[in-house]
Amino acid sequence: MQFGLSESQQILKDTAHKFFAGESPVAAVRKAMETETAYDAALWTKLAEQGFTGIIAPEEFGGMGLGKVELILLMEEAGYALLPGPFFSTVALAGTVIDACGSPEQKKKYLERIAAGQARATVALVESAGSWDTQGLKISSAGNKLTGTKLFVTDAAVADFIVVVARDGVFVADAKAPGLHIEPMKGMDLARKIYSVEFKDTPAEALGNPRGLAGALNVATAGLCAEMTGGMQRTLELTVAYAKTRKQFGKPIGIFQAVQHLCADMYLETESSRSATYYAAWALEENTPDAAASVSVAKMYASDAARNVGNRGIQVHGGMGFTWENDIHLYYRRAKASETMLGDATFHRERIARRIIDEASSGNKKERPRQAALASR
Amino acid sequence: MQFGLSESQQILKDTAHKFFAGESPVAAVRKAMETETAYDAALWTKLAEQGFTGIIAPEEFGGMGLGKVELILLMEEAGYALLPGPFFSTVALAGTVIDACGSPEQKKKYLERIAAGQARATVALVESAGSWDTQGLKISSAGNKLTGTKLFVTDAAVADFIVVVARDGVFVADAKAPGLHIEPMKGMDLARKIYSVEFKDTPAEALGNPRGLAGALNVATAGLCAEMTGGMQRTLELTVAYAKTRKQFGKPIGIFQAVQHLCADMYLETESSRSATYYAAWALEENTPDAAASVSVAKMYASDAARNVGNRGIQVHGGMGFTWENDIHLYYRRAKASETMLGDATFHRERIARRIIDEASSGNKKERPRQAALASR
Amino acid sequence: MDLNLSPDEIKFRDELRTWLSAHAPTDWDERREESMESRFEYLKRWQRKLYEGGWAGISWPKEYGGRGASLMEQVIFWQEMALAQAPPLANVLGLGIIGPTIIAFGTEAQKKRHLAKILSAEEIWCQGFSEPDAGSDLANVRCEARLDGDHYVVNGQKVWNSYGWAAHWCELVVRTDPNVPKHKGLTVLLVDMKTPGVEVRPLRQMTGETEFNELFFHDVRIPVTNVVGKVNEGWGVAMGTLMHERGTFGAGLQITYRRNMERLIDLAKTTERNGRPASEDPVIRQKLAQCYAEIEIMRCNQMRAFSRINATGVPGPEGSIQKIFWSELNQRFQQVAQEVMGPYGQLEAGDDHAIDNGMWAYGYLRSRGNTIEAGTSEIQRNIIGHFVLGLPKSY
Amino acid sequence: MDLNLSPDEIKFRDELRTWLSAHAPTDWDERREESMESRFEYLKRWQRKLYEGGWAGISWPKEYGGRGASLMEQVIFWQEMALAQAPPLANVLGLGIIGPTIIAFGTEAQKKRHLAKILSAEEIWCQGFSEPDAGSDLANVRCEARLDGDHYVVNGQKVWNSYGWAAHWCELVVRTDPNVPKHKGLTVLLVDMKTPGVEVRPLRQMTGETEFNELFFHDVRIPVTNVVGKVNEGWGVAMGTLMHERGTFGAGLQITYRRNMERLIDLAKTTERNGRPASEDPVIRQKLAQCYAEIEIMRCNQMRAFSRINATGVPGPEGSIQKIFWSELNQRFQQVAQEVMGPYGQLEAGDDHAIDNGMWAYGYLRSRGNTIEAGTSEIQRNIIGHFVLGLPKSY
Repeated sequence: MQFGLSESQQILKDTAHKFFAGESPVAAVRKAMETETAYDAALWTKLAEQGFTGIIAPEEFGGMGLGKVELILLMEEAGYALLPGPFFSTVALAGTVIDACGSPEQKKKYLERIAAGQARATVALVESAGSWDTQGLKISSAGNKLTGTKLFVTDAAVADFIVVVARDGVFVADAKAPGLHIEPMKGMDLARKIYSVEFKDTPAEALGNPRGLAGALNVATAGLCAEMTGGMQRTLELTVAYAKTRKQFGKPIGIFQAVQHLCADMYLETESSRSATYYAAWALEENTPDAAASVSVAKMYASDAARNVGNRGIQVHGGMGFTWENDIHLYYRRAKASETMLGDATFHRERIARRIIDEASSGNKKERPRQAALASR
Repeated sequence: MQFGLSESQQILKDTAHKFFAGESPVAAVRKAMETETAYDAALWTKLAEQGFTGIIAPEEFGGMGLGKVELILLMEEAGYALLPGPFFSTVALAGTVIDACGSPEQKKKYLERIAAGQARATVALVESAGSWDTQGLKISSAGNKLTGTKLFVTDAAVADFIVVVARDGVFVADAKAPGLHIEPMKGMDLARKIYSVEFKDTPAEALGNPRGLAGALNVATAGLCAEMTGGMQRTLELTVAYAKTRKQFGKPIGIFQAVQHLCADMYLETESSRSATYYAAWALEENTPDAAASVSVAKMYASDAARNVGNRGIQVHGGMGFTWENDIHLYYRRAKASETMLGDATFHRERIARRIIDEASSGNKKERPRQAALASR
Repeated sequence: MDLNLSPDEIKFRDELRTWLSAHAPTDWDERREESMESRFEYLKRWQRKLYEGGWAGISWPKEYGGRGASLMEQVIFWQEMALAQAPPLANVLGLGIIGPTIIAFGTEAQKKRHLAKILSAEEIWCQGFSEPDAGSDLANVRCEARLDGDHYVVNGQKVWNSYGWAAHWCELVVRTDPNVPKHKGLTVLLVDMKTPGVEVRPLRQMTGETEFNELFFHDVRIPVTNVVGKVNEGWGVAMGTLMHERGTFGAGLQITYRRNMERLIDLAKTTERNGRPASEDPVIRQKLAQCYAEIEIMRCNQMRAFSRINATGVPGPEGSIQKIFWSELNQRFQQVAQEVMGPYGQLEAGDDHAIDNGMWAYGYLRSRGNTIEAGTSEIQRNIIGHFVLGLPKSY
Repeated sequence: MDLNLSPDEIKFRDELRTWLSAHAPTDWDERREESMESRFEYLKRWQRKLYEGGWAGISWPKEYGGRGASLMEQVIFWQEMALAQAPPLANVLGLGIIGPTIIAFGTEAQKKRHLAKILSAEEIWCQGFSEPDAGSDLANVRCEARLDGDHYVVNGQKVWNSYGWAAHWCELVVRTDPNVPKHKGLTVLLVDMKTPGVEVRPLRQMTGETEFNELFFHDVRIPVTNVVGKVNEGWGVAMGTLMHERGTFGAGLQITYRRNMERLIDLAKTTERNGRPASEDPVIRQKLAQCYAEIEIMRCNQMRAFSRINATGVPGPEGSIQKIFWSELNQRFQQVAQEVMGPYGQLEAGDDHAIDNGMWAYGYLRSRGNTIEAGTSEIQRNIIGHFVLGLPKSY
């Protein structure tokens, strides 16, 4: 049993860290976020050259064929760097859904282009009810034509095609398809833009295996948790560095327990979020019985922790943390956007409750607790 | 507008403080709590001599005829002293219900004896469902005879009569009535004992105006909040005194912000609980439209605050706070018992929600907010 | 204890309420898209109207053009202003802080020169107090003033300045003696913002707004006659000033919070959650009720504090619980609002789907400043620990 | 990253599991009403059985009668013990802390004299470490040992001692040099509890139990041969000892928590709340799910920490997050349990209406000690701040 990174995993993480620090420093992030789409084509090319756009796509479709743990390590570093643009939307979200729901031909058509860095994509799911629950969706296809509006669609304006989750299936629509209309929304996350996407009799291709959706969304959610963890890590580091240098009453403020203990709590929450996320990725990879629950545990925790870490980080920074020029608010904004994305803490708690209360067989007290699986394999 | 005590109110509070400190110091409380009933007859006589047993009973029934604010000031000091025995049960609970629900003859029969210190009493309400919601009660009278079991009845073993809240009315049963059987329960609060009370065809007298019950329970709840506030005040004082004298690393521990800020939070919660309780008492006295809501605000807040103040107080005391010999746990135990008594925080939050969400007329946005009443009289 | 208004208080309130209903503009909310300058001109006109009606500087003594209102009347004033949803005052610092400081510490000439123009909003005032290295450590002022003949020459920087871009005058705290302990060598100067060498730079906040400014002083010459109080005794002058901030101005806040709360309840009734209105979701109901209760307790705490100040004459360190309470409550409230609104909560002004034109996203971000501005929560807890509970000084 | 057990680990687990299912008694829970002494004799018999089966001191080197188990095998041991609901070990301090200390620092004679009897539970051990004035300030030990010929004469007091009433031996930290800074003049002695002058007084806790004792030493003569490690270097010996407490012993804890959680869910299904089972109340569901998730995260944090120790060889200061997490989580969990049970939660053992014979009231009160024992939450946050994050020492 080894709950640590393997050597190759550690190398991947370190490589990603250096790559993002070099190719997408925060000055570049700020430049990108001032643009309409936060998309930097040159950066995308480099991401593809690194193989990052194909990190989990199977090798037969031009990807690296790595696992979920590798995906989240990459996402964690992307989160640390506050990577702008459609990487998460394309690779972790659309790519994963296509890989899980597409036929071999569809994967060849769509996934291969993603892996090669030739296409960007996203997933359109949420409707006006604002929910990530796929059960409550209203849009359905009529003869493979979609009509209706999806909201909060990340990076739609730079997507070459859009995966649309509908009542009766999962579809792919070309971004230039007739009747497809994209309008920017003004979300809090300045480095990942969101859009409303309207469909009017828009032709779309049904993916062959829509039942793969739930599993794919779980992978995407684990990826988002990792991105959030990376953001927490950066917020923690910025804050600790500030607490060491900023002086008040003649001393570095980090010497005051009121400040120091805020930092300690940030550390605890960041590490805990990381543990939960790593476990979820491993459980998804191994397809354990608790895989879905572990994703909800991670997202529930990360949703609250990312906000709390941000709150504490801003507080330690004092007035400086409240300025535009300080980077901490950029992470804070993303944390808020990510908090509700793919389901907020309340949503995932209820998902957990269904599993541990409603699905668990009552009265079966002598059953071996499931969490012992770790030690039971 | 004057949200402070009048001179006579301050005198009453000071008198009660001195009286309890002199007549019921913590050594006496510890002695009483080791007895089966925590009732001290000599102390009761002195309480009656002070007029405290008749604090709010009308003068025509031998009471002092004071108001709700005076009642809660007395209860606050009783809470500070951790007064053992049936004072709350008799005066704030049973006395208030009889005053609100009884006919003049019934008040003469029961309330006068309470006011004179000649009888002790209590209220039996909660059934096996464990709820203080009177809507869900199952016991009902059949020809003025009661059958069934009430639980968590405070001080029943020393009560001369028991006020029983049933489905179809409010009744008074003599403690020695046939078929009435009292069994001790082992609650956390060692200074206020609780009991199960079983009725088997027990004759009981119906009170004339059962509709007065809700209002009376509101008064009792405000009294309980005051008692909780007094307990918080004492916990705060014990803790601050300890933080000033206990030394670690060569300094009084109160100099460390981790400790000092725990104390500051205890202060904030104690004062806030006091503000909410005083307001509730005044609102009940003046019968303002928000009186019932203000009681729920106070109890909701006090239920959480009393526990939090206790948690923090024990934490500051470290190992000492975890010992039997330290008084802080006696307050902590009462805080836990009081937390659920007359409805816990969740119960009262839902009561508030009904008022502010369901009863408030929707769409009437230009309506002047109610809380402006303070400034609008 | 009597929470009913006295006959005098009722008279004051009724008179004010009548005046406000006749004169308070109702179109302030609609002007959010206008330029900062145009909005400020509007606010100046509104203050002028208040002044002409006799409602500016209500706490000031009558001899200086005020109304000599009692503390409870001041409380009523801010509550009625909030109830009427009246626009804020353009010269809020001048009226609430600097005017009273000049009245208490200023020379006759200073009173004559400044007070009337503060009341009428003819001259707008700002404060130069915080510095980059003097955040929570208020006495650590470095902006220096060197005596040169009958002038002080000021050099240094101030931050977190409000209204500087619109102000004609600034109440500035400077260091006049660098050789004595921190509190001792400070002096308060009245600075004409048009004096050469004064520079105002907008400071952009995480909300995107430029609510605050940085002030820079390069060899700014201020006549010695502009010293308020005594030289090197500016700490007492400035502290007296800050005490006013803990005063009655906050009385309107709970009314604003209550209005936000009512709006949120309305939104919860129309927001879908699991196929029914969010207002019927027991989890949301618990959170809304908690917010309501906390706003109520904030009101009760405030009223108790005002009564205490009324009895003792001065605001005490207990004021720190007000500061902690309103700031942390607003942060909790804004988070609950976000939970009610789900992904819509993140939408900022200018988005067609944004609820109340992005006011909730703004409110959420802006609330992070609440526990920092006007004394951080940490400083407030230090004050309670040391000055209220008598624990040793922890910093 | 591979959370599957290795073939060796599976072999170890299967062997242990088979042994436990054949030998672990199942009647421990039913013995709650027996006397402390009778219960302890039972635990000694149980440890003897483990010893005979080769399962005592599994982390000890084989040459000293242990099993030489790897760290992960130790983790598996505690998890399997918890899964089997096996009784605790009578000599838990001897096995987990004092034995390893003697192995690391003791003389050959000490090893020969003590180790086997620790394993077999023939001799029970306790620790004398905390003092009334040395709580969080561990180095502030005052209990003194004066050299007198070939004996040390010990005078002083210890508190928060576990098992002292049952112990034959005590690992005692004493001050042998009062003239050097706190950490420097300490020495560790092995003390026979039957030595004249040793007194054990039970210390009653707020739970009503006497889980802990006070130890008093009046002119207690201890041979110098009983010094462990070097004189005046006891701090290092004792710290090495404490590090073991952050080790694998806690691995069973999350399994116990999980069992409590499952029990609480069962109770929620049979407890009425607003006319339906509490388990259907959305508010309760949120709270139960939160507890479940936190227990899961505690498990993941632990596993990551064990893997790190496995890689680096020593437990690091990151162990402080484990301590904070399990202690504060248990307090939150106990409160949620109270909310599920309503007024029934307050009922203590011996009440017919009490759920699980008062285990929940006890658990609630006992949990208050969690954030105090084995290093307060405040101390743990200091450790994280200073040793992990590199912030300046704050105390």
